[in-house]
Amino acid sequence: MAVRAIGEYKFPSSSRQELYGDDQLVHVYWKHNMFICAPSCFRVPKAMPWSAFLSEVVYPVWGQDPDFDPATAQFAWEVDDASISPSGDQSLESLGIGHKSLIVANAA
Amino acid sequence: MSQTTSTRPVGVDLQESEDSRAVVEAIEADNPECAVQHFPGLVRITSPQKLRITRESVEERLGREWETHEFQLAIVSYFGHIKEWDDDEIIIAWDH
Amino acid sequence: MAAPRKLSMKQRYAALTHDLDWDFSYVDNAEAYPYTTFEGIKIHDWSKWEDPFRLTVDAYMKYQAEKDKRLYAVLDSFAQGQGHLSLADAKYLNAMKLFLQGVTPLEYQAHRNFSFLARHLNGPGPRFAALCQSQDELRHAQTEIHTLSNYNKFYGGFHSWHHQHDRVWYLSVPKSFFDDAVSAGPFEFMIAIGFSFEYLLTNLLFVPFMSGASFNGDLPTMTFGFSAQSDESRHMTFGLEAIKFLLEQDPDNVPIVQEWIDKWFWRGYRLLALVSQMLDYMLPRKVMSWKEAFELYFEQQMLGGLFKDLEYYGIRPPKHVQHAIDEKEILSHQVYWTLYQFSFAAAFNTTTPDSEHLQWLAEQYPDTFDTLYKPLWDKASRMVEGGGRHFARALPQLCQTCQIPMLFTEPGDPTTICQRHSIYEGERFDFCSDGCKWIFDREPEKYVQAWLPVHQIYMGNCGGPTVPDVLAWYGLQPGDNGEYAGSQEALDWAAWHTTSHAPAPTPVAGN
Amino acid sequence: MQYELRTQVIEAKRKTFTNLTARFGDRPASRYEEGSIDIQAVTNFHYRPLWDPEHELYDPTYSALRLTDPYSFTDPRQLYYYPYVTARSHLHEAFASTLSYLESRSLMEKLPEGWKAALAQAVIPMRHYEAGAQMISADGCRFAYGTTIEQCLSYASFDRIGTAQLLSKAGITLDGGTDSLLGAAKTHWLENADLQPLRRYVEQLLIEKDWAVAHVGLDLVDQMLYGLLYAHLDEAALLGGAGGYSLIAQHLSGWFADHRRWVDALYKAWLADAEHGESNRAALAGAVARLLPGATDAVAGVARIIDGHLSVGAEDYVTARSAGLAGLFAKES
Repeated sequence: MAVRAIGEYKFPSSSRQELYGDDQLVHVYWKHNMFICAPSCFRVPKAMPWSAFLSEVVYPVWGQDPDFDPATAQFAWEVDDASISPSGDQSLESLGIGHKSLIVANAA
Repeated sequence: MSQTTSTRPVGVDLQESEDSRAVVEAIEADNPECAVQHFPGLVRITSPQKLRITRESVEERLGREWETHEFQLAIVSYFGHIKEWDDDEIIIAWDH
Repeated sequence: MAAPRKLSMKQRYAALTHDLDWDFSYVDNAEAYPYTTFEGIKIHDWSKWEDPFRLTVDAYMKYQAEKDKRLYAVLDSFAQGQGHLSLADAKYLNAMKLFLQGVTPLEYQAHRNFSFLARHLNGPGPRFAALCQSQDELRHAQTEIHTLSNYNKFYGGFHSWHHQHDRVWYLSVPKSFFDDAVSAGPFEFMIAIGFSFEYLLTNLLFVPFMSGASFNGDLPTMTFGFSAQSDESRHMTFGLEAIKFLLEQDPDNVPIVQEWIDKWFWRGYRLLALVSQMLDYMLPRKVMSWKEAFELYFEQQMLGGLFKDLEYYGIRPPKHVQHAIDEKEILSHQVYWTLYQFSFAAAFNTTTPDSEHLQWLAEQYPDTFDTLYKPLWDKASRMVEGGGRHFARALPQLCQTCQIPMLFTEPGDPTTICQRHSIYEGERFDFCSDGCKWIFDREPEKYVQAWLPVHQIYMGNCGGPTVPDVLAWYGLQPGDNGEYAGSQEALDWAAWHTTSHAPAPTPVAGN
Repeated sequence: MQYELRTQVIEAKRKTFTNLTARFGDRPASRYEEGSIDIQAVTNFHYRPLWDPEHELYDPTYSALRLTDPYSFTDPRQLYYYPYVTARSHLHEAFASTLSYLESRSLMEKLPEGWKAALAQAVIPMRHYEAGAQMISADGCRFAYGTTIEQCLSYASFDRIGTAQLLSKAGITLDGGTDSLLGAAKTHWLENADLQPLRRYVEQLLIEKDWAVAHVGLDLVDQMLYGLLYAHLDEAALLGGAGGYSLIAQHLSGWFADHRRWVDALYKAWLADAEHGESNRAALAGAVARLLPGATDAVAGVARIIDGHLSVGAEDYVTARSAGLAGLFAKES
């Protein structure tokens, strides 16, 4: 359904990807970990390798949970409802992770 | 929740104060089926179907003239529909 | 008052309000009232609008002046007598900080937009009612400011409320709610604010809240709250009158109004998530639980009362109401748990509930609290004992519609976060619930514009890239934010209460 | 209840809210200041209005008349809600006392020849003018930029409907307690040829897009009309034995004197603005040039009715007033 307005009502998204240059926003959710109250939002380069994304971006944040140990952590990953099996050097972009994609971690 | 118009309660919350005490007493007298509950700072009166507030009855208890507009100094909230508000009475009821 | 002798209240009211209006003959009606057709609402006879209060300006002035005289007398004596020392506890004021930052600006917005209605509705009856409400809303904004001004002198978190309303992440929730209503046409605004907010939901905001103020020794807030509520009963009448008027004017209005009820119930309910945690977590002395308040003020009075009445017009309860009912056991816990973790970036403090509080929560929420939430607090407490404190380290994902962090769970599954999304013009937008997704999908052109705090921070629009940059841009002062225990506020409170006699509790009406 | 003296005085940490200390320095603020300055949102609006996508929800470009800092204008009366309703409660109470005095002494019935007709046809119909003025001011309340300005417009809007009601009550009194004279006054408003210029003028102000220009247009009429009805005619009443009317008129001229204080202060602020002063002056002068002929015509019609019943030089008064207003906002004024 189109919006009802007086005159043309068309404005760009205030969160569109182009506003972030070569970066994009991604959302990361550790499923069933209620200690972390909500999924996180990060701004990261599209070309960032998966391993750096985990070790530099995601895991430091999850360290807020005192029971989290990055050394032993094992997760099965999904991106936008599809399973992925990332290897460390793959870029986020090549893994199909786009602007505001949702990455879900299922603890093994 | 399968109540009908005749049993669905309406109600009003009034500020607890000296003046509204007379109003509460008047409402109790005019609405024999009503129930009165006390909360911090508040009095809640509910009644099936309909609630009447009459000027005459309030004046009798207050010992002075009382315009129905003055009810606005006491009322905090209500549920139901204000069916009538004139010089002599205020009626809260459901329409349908 | 010199009421004319020969006219009844009804006739006098008509002569002094409706009869002032006339039909324009020198300008086109459509040009004089440009905003009342585009929403698709059909009005055939504006004179059918009823205003049961039949208030005229003289009576309005008389009673409002009397109400404010009483209120300001209380404010003055409270300030003179250092009344703030007789609060239940300084941490009670966290609820009032949120109120001033979050609610007062909405009162003010209502003031402005009811004035829009007081000019742009075609009928003199609703114009006059809207004009009165516009004045009332300004009153509410100002009495709230004046009530809380005294606390601002002694406590943090109050000092920059309007600045913060435009900027701070959690305040974009109430701000976007009201911006949504004000940017809508006049009829939708009437349903959004006049009906859904003022009639359907206002009791959930005000009544328990003001009883809470009373219970916690906050006499000024209780007084302003009840005093404001006496205006609110007029506003509720406006809302109810508005909906009945629209429904009776034309059957084609019914589906439009139904969609607005569906939208604004959910929008308002999501906003009240902030209230749910105030009731269950922020008030040191509890009045009633969110669940209890929701059952009483919403389920019994609205679903059981009002919606039975509206059935007659073909109106059914709001679309996503069952989801709200199902959430009553979990809502406040999820919200406060989130505020607890993010309060380092808020203009209020949070703290771990003590054992008495945990016990109360377990009693109020026997089916959920001990199994789902107590373990979280136990773990948080262990961190505190170990010298730490559980704070979030990253910005949260936000719902595009309600702008609340994505903290709500799947219906029927309280341990999995609910995720919904839509793709609009190639871009993904995220939602916390079916309700918020449905609202976006109806008017994506509107919601893509949302100023989402997290996205704006990442764009560099909020003072800079680091947390201290953002907090400075928010205008936070040291001690405004973070943990309550050991805060400046807690230390002051303790000091103020050890060196002087503990003041006698302020007597509250009803005891 | 137990009283005890608190021995400890607790030092306040702040004198007022941060925005006010930033603006005025570290001093306590008045309730007017706390309740009026910086209250309106200024940035990060979420959605454009569906009914006007060209503008933000609050937008200084709703008018050609602008202030660099909207809070460089404050209400000289320092009215916020509480003193406002208190003052107006007194006004309405005093007006009601006047009416009961007039009724008890049958002063309306004792008005000299011509007065009752002049009031019924020229003064009482102004309740419709006031109702139109209410709408014009309410528009300003919504669209003005900044709380201090819109707050004045908001009270003005309510005042106008209040005045419409005062005039209506006076009409009821003039008629001995019924509303039939009000009905006749409405017919005059709708049909009397001498009132049509005023009605046309008000209706046209209602479609004026710029709220401030509409308000200036209203003020042009106000300055002539209030002067005519509640000062000039009031003096004539005193001289001509129609003291009953004078008792009524005093309330309206008193209100107008109060109203002028903020209107004049706003003109002054517009003209004095460092950045927009010159363009404001041009916009104001333009508005006066465009609107004054219609405004003069409108009030002259009212004056003709009065002159038809009473010889009080009403039209001459309006001509003189209009000439005085013509130079308003001219450069170097």
